[in-house]
Amino acid sequence: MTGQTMRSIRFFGGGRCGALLLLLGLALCALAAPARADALDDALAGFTADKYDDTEKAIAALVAAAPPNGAEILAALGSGRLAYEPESRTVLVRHADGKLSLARTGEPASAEIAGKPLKTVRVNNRIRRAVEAGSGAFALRAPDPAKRAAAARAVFRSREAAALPAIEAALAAETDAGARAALEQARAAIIVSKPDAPEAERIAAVDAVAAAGDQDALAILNSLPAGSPQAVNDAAAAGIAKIERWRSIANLIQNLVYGVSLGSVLLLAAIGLAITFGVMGVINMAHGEMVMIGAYATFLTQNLIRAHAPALDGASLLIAIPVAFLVAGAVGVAIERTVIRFLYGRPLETLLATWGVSLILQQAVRTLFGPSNREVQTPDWLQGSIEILGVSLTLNRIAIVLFALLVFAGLQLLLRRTSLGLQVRAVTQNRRMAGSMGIRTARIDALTFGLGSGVAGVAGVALSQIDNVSPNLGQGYIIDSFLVVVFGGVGNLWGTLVGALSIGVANKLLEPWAGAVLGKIVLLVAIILFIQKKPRGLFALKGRAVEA
Amino acid sequence: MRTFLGGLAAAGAMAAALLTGAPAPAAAADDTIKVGILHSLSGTMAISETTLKDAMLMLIDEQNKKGGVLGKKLEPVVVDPASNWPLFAEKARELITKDKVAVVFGCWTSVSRKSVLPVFKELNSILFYPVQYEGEESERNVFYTGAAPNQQAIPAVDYLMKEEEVQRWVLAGTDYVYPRTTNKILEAYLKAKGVKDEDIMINYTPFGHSDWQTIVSDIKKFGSAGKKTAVVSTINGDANVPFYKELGNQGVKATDIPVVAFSVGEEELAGIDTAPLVGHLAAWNYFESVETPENKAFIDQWRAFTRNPKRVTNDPMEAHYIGFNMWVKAVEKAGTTDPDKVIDALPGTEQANLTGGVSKMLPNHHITKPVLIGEIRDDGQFDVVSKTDELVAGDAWSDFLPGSKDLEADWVDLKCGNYNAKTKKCGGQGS
Amino acid sequence: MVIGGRTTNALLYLDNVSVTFDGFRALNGLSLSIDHAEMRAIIGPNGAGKTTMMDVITGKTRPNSGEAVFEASHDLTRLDEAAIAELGIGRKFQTPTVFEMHTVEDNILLALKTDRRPFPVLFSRRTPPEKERIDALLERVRLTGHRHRLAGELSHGQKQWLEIGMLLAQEPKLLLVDEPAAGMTDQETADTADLLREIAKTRSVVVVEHDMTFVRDLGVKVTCLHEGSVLAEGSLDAVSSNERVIEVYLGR
Amino acid sequence: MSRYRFLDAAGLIFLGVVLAMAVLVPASNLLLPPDSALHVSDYLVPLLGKYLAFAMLALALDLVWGYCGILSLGHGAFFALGGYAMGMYLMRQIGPRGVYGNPVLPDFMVFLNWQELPWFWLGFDQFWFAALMAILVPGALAFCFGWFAFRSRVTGVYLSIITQAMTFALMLAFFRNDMGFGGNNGLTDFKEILGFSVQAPETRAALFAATAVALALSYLLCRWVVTSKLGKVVVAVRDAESRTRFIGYRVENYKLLVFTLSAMLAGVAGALYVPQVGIINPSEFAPANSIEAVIWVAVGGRGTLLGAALGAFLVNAGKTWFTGVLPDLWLFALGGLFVATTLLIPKGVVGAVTDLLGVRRKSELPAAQSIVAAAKSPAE
Repeated sequence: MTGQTMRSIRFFGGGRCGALLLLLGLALCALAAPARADALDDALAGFTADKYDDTEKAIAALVAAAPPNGAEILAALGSGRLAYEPESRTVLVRHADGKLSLARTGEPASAEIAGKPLKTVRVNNRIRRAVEAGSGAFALRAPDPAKRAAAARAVFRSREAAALPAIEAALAAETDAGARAALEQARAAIIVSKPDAPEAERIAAVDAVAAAGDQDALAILNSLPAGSPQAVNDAAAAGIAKIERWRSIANLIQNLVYGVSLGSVLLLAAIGLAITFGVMGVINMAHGEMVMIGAYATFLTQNLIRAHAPALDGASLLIAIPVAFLVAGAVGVAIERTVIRFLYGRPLETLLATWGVSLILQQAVRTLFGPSNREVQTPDWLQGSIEILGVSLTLNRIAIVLFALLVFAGLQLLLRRTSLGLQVRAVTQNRRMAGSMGIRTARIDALTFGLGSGVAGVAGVALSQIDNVSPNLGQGYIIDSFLVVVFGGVGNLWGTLVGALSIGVANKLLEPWAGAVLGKIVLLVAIILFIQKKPRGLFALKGRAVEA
Repeated sequence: MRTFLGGLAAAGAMAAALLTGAPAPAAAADDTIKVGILHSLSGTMAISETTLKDAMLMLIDEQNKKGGVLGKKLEPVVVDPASNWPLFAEKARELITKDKVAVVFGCWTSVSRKSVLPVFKELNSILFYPVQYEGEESERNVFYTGAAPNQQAIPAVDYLMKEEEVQRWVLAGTDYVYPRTTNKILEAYLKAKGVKDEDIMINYTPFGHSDWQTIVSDIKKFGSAGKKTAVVSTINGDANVPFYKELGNQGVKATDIPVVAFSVGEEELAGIDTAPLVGHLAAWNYFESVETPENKAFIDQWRAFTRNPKRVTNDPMEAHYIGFNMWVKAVEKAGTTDPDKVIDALPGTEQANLTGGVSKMLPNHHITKPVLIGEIRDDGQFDVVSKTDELVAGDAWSDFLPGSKDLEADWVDLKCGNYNAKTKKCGGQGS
Repeated sequence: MVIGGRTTNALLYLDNVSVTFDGFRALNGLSLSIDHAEMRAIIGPNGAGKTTMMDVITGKTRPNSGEAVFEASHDLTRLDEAAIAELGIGRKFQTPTVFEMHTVEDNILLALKTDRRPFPVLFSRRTPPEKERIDALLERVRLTGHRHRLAGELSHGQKQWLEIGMLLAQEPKLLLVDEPAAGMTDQETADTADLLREIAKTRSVVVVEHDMTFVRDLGVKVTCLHEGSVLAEGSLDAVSSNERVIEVYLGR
Repeated sequence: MSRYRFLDAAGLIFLGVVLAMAVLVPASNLLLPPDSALHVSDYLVPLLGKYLAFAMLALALDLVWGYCGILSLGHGAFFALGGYAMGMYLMRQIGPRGVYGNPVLPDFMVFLNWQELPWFWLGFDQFWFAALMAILVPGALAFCFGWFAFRSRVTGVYLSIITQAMTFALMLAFFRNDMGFGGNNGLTDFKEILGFSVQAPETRAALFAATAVALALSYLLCRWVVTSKLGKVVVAVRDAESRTRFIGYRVENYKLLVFTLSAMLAGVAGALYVPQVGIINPSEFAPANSIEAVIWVAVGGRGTLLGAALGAFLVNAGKTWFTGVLPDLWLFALGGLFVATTLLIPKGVVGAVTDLLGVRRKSELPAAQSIVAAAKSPAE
């Protein structure tokens, strides 16, 4: 289970909805009581009133009535699948497959009812919170210990005193060690803030809360009720100091992680340029547009798959990788053959021509796909985040870091270990010599440019996950890409890697201190100064060859 | 020596071509009324503005089917100011002096409006500005059909206070004038409501900001202090997609920390997978999902016109719809397209909006609008969760800013855009 | 001046100079001394360090260790190219490098020994003595007839001569000449040797050359470099009969 | 071959055309009735004025790129700084006529609740001071930047990229509202310059004439520089930098001088641009703007001052034309123009025309070269 889902299961909704929570608290206390049939009818009737207040009360009543399919009804409500037939006021659960069942009994709905016009029970955030709180009530009794632990953690964060009896009851019955620990922390969180608890018990509870060590624990200890005994306050202060020491380390780690993640985005964006510009010497201002083409290829692939092979939907992003490579690569080869090959040895003119190409490509995409953003979906396996020691890592960022490194490694292998790579290096180092040795230099030029463009396209697949897929996508990355390549040292892939990561980390370390804008400015100035110090970048080629 | 003669000759030819002007059929000018459309079709703002150009073309087309205005057909003149602010001024001048348009519908960003303002004043023409903006302005030649801050931001905050019981606020915006003003107004408003300094966090990011990791995690931290927290987002355009993607990925759910946005509409959501964003809010004066016969007709017309059954509508489009129809009525009332007469005829003009009310042009050149709060649905549309009972009158000068609380705009009686109610003089704060 | 424990009155004095590029030792404890009005030929296989040595003398490359002293008082390792040029060291590159977009005349004009600071240059006008100098130099490098042509239009040999003319225009005390005979016809080669011999009457000249005929024509003391240090030094006959020289260079 | 003479025939024609424009355009605008065929409309005057300011920027850029080989992708920054200096003066001239009516503070400061004018705004109520700053600030920035960059021998693409980083950093900085330059909205809503309304046709005409004269003077200045001995050194630096160094020229000082001079010219161009377009804001610092300026020079012909000015005029006229006539497709036209220029006429319009005339002349007069040479000698 991811940290994110744990967070989202809110018990008692932050403790701010007084009346409702009291109701829920009572409902929890009355868990043992048998469900009465008329109570359930009353609860369901509340859903048909089409008012948020009534819906909210109905949720509380439903929890109190605790029917066997209560969790299912709440889940349906939360995801907008709970409907009712206005005339007979029958409440129905619409299942994911479109089938209807009666909320009252869980039996399939008759065709007669299903045929009538149905209204969906409307939901807003307040209702959603109530649904989550209600689900929490069911979850404390759930058969899955992880769910029970999650529910307990939600109580920990809400520290709603009304839940104490329910927690203690659950503790008495709990057998699973993990869930038990969570329940005990939840109990401690309540006791800490409970003015009438014995002092010794409160101090022990403070220690238990401090042991949790996260942001929520800090919030609990920071908001002790006024007039708590001195000893409790002292213990809390010690706990806060301890947590904050750890938080400052965790923050640093978090920023480093963010930096690596930003760095890998920069690496992806720049690595294609490291080939077209770094290796071939083409100042390719249309590089960003190759990234954009890759992103649009992803969009198209996803749509095609959704329309024609829905079974592959989850893998559409993976399928998009080769597609984006080929599409962007093909565009790259076309550009090389029609424009760039006439301009070798005139690097500054390639700048102008490729700038023109980039304008044309942008406008072409705008004409084809329209100027607005296109939606590229994030597959389920890339959603959410995991939390390790208070440092949260989002899955898609982790995926991008790994993907960037993979692309880098692949490219290194290609250039170092294959005959194509050898030919590429031969041509870029000494075109005439390579030509006289029988290498078809024109073909290699086209392939190399295609390779760089293709890699840029692959970067587009990744960037479609975190940024706009719009005709302007590439523009946002072109300056950063050039800076990365130049900072790392032209012609050196390792330089690009180190350059991208160090710029990313530096940016993220500066950001909390200077703010996003000033941080970026400071970084740009630092890079400018660095280039003065080492005019050929981090990993400069040395010796006579450079002068040629 | 004679080498450069050819070049100069070419320049001369080019200049001559320019002087003779675009192929504007001078003869046609008599039997049509020209309507200028000044929206960026390229550059960074094309993403938002192109739709408005299409909307205007549709509205003009419809009007022509109804017989045009004053017995003449309307002729749209489209130019591309290319998201380049000085170019906006240049193109405005071109529309007014060269194409002789009777009215211009255009601009999106505040800076583009500020850039064209002197041109409209100098050449005495009319601009309809359809986007929600920061207020603090009322000009004789401009009609503001988008929301002023009191028609969007304040009702949204009220809703969050009441419905979501929010006590702690993150005001996150792009660093430009609209978010700065809106946040200033909101800060004053929240403090007036008893919110403490430490419960307000203000954050500005540059345009097109794409790496939101740090800020979203800061918001999470700020929101875990035990009080219900909400984010009021005035983040602009392009930066929203990565912002929402990061929110979704870091698991900030609407039930934990709701985000209410003033610049995110159906068009922006079209580029995002909205499933993780369900429940986040937006405040507008129009949502596509509003069920009224007028809106249904409008949507059908739009989809037919664009030949795209999935094309969405949005708030600024409705603003143009209202503004255009008001202009048509005012021209018919004045019996001429003469700017002075139309400017005088516009205040008081009423036009049914698409959400079931009747908007009215006020003497301060703003209009009355309903305020709607919508929650994002998983299909990229909004569920309207709140709607003001009555239409809210647009306020050019905010009551919550020290510099402008004494100012009033009234172009009917006072003939002044910045009348000082204290000094009883036209001309701002005075000295 | 006392260097390395002994007094020298040589024009150029290199002592134990080492240069390393990425672990590759281009110069390895090189020591060399050139006297006033001496002509010296430097030979050696590719990679022996000939060009790097010139780079050190002209300030393009900073040695990792060792000394380079000019006129017994100027530490060349602390000066930049322009300062060294102003001291009176001129350099001709391996491939002729002239200002191709300028006329032959302007190439010489730019090289004339004058104030090199930007503002004086901006306001300078050509004086009659300068014109005479240019005329004389053009005559000497046999380019008078081409004075208004662009340098880029000249033949290879003419460019080599123009470059030598530019060197002379600087009025240097020491000329470093890198393969002046490369790509020349036999006649041109012989003429070049004559020219250099004549120059060496008043100035010191260091010639790096592969062409043994040319070196023989010059008839001067020869230094053979190998792997960044001096392998042998003496008359051409003495050096070319040195076994190690034969082994590493001539023999192959 | 005419490059070495201070003023050749083409240069004289150019000056003649520019100065004639300086007189005729305002005269035609002010004196002729609007329905006259020769009337230059109120719309065209500031538009042409803008082209002329861009032509000045192109001249400045050609000086560093065409003659010194420094491809600056950040010249827009100098242009914008000059523009801001002028914009600040114009803001101060608004006085109490702003919407808030504050006699000292510009509107955007009132609205940000600033209580007093920041120190760097002091003095900008004086025209002479603003004019001086429009030259000195870009010059100082170029000097500092160049001093570091040229001494460290940052060259070629590396230099281009860091100039781009420079203008990008400045753009981000000026976007910040806290900087005190009006943030994204920049400076606008100008009222008066030297006591004359900026909207009045007479002021417009005068500004146009001033820009034309400034362009002519810049041309003369650039021409004087490139035909001086320093100009020859600079070309030598462009073509063979280390050769120049080895004959004793401190290359970095030459580059610094030319770069700073060029930045100052760009600043003046920016200062003339702002009152004519009526707004200055941070997007002028956008790297794309600087790249576009490079493209004007390339289209017109690099290393020919005339070509740079002509290119700026042509490309911008084309842009004005296309954005009006082909609003949806104009980027294709513009992009295609850049590609075609680099592929088909690598020397730009002026270079192509020169070649064309050269070829024709050769076929007509086989001995042309010697005639040209003979004609040239006495002049020198």
